[in-house]
Amino acid sequence: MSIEANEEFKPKIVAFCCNWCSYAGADLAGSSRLAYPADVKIIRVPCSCRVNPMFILRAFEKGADGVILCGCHPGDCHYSTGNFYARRRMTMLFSMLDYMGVENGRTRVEWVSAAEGVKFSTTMNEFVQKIHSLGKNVRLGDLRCRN
Amino acid sequence: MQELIARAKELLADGTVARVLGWKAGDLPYNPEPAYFEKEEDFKDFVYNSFCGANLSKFMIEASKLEGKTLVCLKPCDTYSFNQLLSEHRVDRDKAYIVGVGCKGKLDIEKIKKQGIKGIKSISGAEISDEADTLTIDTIYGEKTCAFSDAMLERCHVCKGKEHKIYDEIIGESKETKDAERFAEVERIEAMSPEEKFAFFRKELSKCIRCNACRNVCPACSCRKCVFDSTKFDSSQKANVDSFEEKMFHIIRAFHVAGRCTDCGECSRVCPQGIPLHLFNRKFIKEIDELYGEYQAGETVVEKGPLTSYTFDDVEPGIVAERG
Amino acid sequence: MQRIGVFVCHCGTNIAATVDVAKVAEMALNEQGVVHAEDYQYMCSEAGQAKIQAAIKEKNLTGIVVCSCSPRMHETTFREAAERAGLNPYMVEIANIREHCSWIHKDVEEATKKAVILMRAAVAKVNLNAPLKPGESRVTKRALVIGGGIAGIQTALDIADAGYKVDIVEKTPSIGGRMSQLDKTFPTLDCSACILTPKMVEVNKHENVTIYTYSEVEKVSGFVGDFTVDIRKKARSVDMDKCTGCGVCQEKCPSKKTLSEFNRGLNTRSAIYTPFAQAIPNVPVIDRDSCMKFQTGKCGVCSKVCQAGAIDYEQQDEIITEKYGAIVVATGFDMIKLDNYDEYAYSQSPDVITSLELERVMNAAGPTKGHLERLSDGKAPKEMVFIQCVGSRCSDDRGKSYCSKICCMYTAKHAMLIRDKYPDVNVTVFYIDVRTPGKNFDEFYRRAVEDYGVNYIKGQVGKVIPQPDGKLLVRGVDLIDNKQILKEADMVVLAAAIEPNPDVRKIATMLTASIDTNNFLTEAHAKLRPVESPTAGIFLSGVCQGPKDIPETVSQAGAAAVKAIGLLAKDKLMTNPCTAHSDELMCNGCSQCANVCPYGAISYEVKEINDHGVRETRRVAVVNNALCQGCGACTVTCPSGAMDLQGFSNRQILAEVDAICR
Amino acid sequence: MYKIAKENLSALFRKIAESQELYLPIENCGQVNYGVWTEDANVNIDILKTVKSPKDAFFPQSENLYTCVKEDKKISIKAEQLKEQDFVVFGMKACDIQGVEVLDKVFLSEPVDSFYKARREHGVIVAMACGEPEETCFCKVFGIDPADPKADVATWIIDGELFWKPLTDKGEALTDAVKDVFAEDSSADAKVEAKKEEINKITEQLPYMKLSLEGWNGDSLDEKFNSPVWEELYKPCLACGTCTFVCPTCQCYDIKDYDTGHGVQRYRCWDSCMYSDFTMMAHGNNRNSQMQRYRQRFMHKLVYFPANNDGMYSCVGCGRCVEKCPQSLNIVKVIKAFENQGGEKA
Repeated sequence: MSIEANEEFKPKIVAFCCNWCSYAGADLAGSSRLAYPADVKIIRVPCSCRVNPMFILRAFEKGADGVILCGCHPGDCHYSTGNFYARRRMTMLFSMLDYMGVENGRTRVEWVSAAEGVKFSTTMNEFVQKIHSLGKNVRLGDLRCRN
Repeated sequence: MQELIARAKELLADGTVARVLGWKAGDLPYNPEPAYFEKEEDFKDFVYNSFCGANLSKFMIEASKLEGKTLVCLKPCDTYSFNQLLSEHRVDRDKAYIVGVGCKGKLDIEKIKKQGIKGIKSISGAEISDEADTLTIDTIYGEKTCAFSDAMLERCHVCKGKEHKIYDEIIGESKETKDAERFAEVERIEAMSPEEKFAFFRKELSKCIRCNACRNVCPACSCRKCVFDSTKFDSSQKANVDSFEEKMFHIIRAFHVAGRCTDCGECSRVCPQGIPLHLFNRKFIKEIDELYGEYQAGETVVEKGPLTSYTFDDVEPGIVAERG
Repeated sequence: MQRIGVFVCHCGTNIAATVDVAKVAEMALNEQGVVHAEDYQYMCSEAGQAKIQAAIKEKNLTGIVVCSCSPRMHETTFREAAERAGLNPYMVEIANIREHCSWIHKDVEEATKKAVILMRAAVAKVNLNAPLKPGESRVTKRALVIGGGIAGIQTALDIADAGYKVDIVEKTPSIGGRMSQLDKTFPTLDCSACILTPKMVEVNKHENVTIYTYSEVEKVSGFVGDFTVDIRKKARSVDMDKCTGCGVCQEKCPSKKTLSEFNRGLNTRSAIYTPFAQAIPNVPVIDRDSCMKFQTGKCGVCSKVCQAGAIDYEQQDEIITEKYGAIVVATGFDMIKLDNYDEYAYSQSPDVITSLELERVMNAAGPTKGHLERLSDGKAPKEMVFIQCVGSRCSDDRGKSYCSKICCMYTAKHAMLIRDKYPDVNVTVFYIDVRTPGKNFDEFYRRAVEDYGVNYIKGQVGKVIPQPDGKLLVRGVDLIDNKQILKEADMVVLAAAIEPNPDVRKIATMLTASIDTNNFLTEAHAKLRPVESPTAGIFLSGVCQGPKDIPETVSQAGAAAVKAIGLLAKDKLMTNPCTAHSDELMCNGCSQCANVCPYGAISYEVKEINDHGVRETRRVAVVNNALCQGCGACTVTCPSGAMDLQGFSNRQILAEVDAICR
Repeated sequence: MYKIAKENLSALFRKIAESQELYLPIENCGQVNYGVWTEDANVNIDILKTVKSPKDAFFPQSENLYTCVKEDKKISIKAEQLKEQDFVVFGMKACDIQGVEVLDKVFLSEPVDSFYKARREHGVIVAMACGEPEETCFCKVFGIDPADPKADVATWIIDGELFWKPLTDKGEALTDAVKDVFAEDSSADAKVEAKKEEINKITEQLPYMKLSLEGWNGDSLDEKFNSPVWEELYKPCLACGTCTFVCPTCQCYDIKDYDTGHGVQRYRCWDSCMYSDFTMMAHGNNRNSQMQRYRQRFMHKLVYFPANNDGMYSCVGCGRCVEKCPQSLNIVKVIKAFENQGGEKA
């Protein structure tokens, strides 16, 4: 991990995790003691399809440097189809952010099952690293509230 | 136009319709307004010319609640919006008598004025019966001319075709006015570097005054109460001290109409600050076409749109980063 | 304005060693609405819960936040504690400062900072919580068991014995499953058929059990206590009521070229067939793909020879719709395909076979009538080599990462049986480890080595090379003697990995039950709830949950039955109150929410709405709370935000976002 | 009177901007609005009407009022600074200047709006006569002379030169500070008079300039309010805020709080009487149909405001709403609708 490289920058990262797979995957990462940076803060949602693009934009508005959405693997959604909708919605949202010139690496979707503690941890490590490489969210910072 | 008026009067007289939704001449040569006509004598002001750009389909939401049928004049592109509204149960087909009116392209007075033409007294060449390619404009500073196509609304340059997608009868000839690629502008932006893209949108959106005209005119934005007007998201319908709200408003608006927007172009037509708002919606249309298969909202009445359906093998959101 | 209490758990040192719990409690007092904060050793203990209850009463708390382990662990515990103190259980929020914080961070300062932020997010959320009341739903007193192997049979019997109706749906023409294909069973060497057949008969005769063979689950809707299932009963082309099971049709059938599924393709069967002699029901099916009557229209022999007139070429698939309170998945396993292991020459030589194929070879009803012989030339083998872990415990993506668990034991069984029956046959087993953790298992393995002289070599086989003379050259290593081994063998038996039945993915999707990367169904808790799926009302029996042998399968089948019985014994269930709700003042009636609802929980009504004095008759969405499972798909589809999710409302989630980004 | 060649105007702007902020029409993405001058700004002083009126200079679309800062459970209030530096608004037309006078009536009467007052005190208005008024203009109806704007400084553009005439002390002071860049012209007065004449001739030909306001005063309040004409007029209205936001006299604002996470920012922003939540209260809205909201806007401009302000209309005839309304509705159509109705009655 190259986190020591930039001690000044403590990114704010919001992770939306579905209750059934990814939140449990995060729990498994925890009980397996698979470390990932403390910059990641998890919000539990029932399903990835509960995540409204407004939540993600709101996180950026309030100063987040990265937002990641985790849900069950396609086909494994606890509610059958939730993540399919989430997948299309997020594809659309991310493409719009990219189109507007906001770095697309600041948003990510990853499917993490309840059994994938390792994947959860690696994903978070990777994502934090990515955000470090992108640095502070200057561009979206321009979109941010003044305080 | 006379045929249209005659037919409208006939349908009013025989009780088929209770009112007619069309356009009323304004007091300048270029400012007709949408209007209802209920009595024969009202028709003295009825007008249908190349300045009648407004898409009347959204008015049918309210008109559907009125007693009796409303005759509504829809241009070919407006019929897509009507179909979409039908799909969403926002209008009542039984309350509409749709007259598909001919269209040969609609004019944007701003584009005429941009050419330095001011003090306009009259404009000829804008009648629906006119065949001329040139508008002749009489101004207090003398007579000016302007090519019809140079004064056309942006949407007419990417015209979806002269076919009405839903109608009870058609009156008048239509002409396809397409002379540009629909996605050319979107592609131009896509080809920019992230810095250029950001600069482009920031500059354009910095003009936004949050008048909400784009939203209020949009047939897809048919919410009774917009999420930006409600307290549910702590979002504001008015200008905020920070600039993010404007961007959020436009991104979310585009997202909410994604898969439902027919690309009628009303948003760009009405923006008082000339923001090319269609570039947001058209980006989504392009993405939907490319990622989920060609889709034209409002082509027919459908139950599910691209964002309320899925396939198992849909691309992952990571595609956005991968294709760079 | 809420009055919130914050309770920070030490979890012994699990949390307290890395998080300054006192600091978290102290910081909590600065948060909006917080009037009480304390930390304690074990919040989930009786004493801890008593502290929470005391604070609720003394400080008139309207909401509480417990900073502790995952809500998946103790949310219910704390909700119930709160309820006993008179607080609505949905006024409780958990900040997960163990799994998501103390266990993954080492630096105390950093972990404490994060714990404080997680606490703030929970407080921000609970500030917007509203008391919720669960609804009630009825329980249909009938269970469905998917799969008619030993797991399904045992589960069905146990449920039926408890007095509830059970239906078994089996895809193949007979129940019995994999166990019916086995010859002998370890570690007692009983004949598999001898112990299975009585169970098959028992379940078939049981008055509470209905068996649908040659049938598949087509559609599942509903939820715990009230599932509605469509079962496709495939056309058997034989009338089950008329058929006497005489077997003449099978004898006379001219089309006998289809590979027998039951004998693993080692021999053929007729187009009209029962998979094996003891099949239940003992009614054949016509395999329409290989039947000449169906393929060419010419034949009809079976119909002519059938005395009972049971053949019915016109029979159609039938859809049976039934309601169930509980569903048990017992879909079992299959061997993996060996395409990725061509070095073992499975596709090249008929004398390289899998263990399950060996079971059929050894079985008196099998393709060789129980004689051990080479399938290429029918000669008796002299040298046999068994290769273990083919596709199991695999570190790359060629095979499976897991241990298939049963192979060590059945290979010992095979080796022992061969040495017993054919003492002149030399048996060599290549293994990575021999794993024998089971009652009488190690003794069994030691007998194979010590009493029967089976040659166990620790090491792997690199290649099996068919020789021109028909022999197989086995190239392996002996890790203990650290030498290369070249061995000529007459037969090679591969202990191929087992994997969940490929159909399980489709079934899991229908049931909305979660599945792991290996396609095993996920249990609700690896230790504490091993036979329940996280999806309420779905239970797991047998290998669909993970590799296991027969005794384990049977005990798990019983456990799943008990859980199902526990559910069926209830008359009513409390429903999750975290359901969607549409604000009719804002609803457009556009139907987009109904388009994405997986439960058909949203319908529309035309009704008069009074919006602050403006009356209008409009079409609005109405959510059926019994059907809604609270996924929230509708809330994002709704452009106006009229649709919101109780317990996870837009404002609550935004408050969490704000608190984290603050 | 001073003058400066048009091509040298950037020297004048640079000079003004040396010591203060300078607002003037700047083109951005094809639209001209007032903005702060910078060296690379794309200044367009030939524009007749900016999209938004220059009222932002005195009454910005949104501004902070104060900020509450929350630390633990302690709350402190940080007041927003009032405008303390001088600034110049260059190129305002006569109608927009009258617009500011309308705002003065609202914000400078008791209780005085201190934010607005500070800006008015520090702002110097450099007016510019309208070179080529357009068919949408009707300032004369409200007694405004587009050829002779009254502000701190008045300017005219004549044949490629800008003529500069200070009219007030503030104007003199600004002139003193920048006069290095000017030349003198003894025939200036004559040229300006000729220009005014020319402008007036154009104005004569404009269709809206002779609009009659007869009957639009406080006396006919009830009659106007209850007229069935509104029912017809409002129908195409989209309820957007375009007319109000481009209008130089609309002065309604909303006060809102923004949660910063560390407290609250209280700000105000322009509101529009066209919006459904305008004057929304707990019980609902006292104008709950668009007809009522539509009527309110014009009744306010043409009836209520003059009734309370010695006959001063709060429309200045700039014609922006005529140009910008998405559905081609506007105040002229309203005035004419009542004119016709009056005619019918007579």
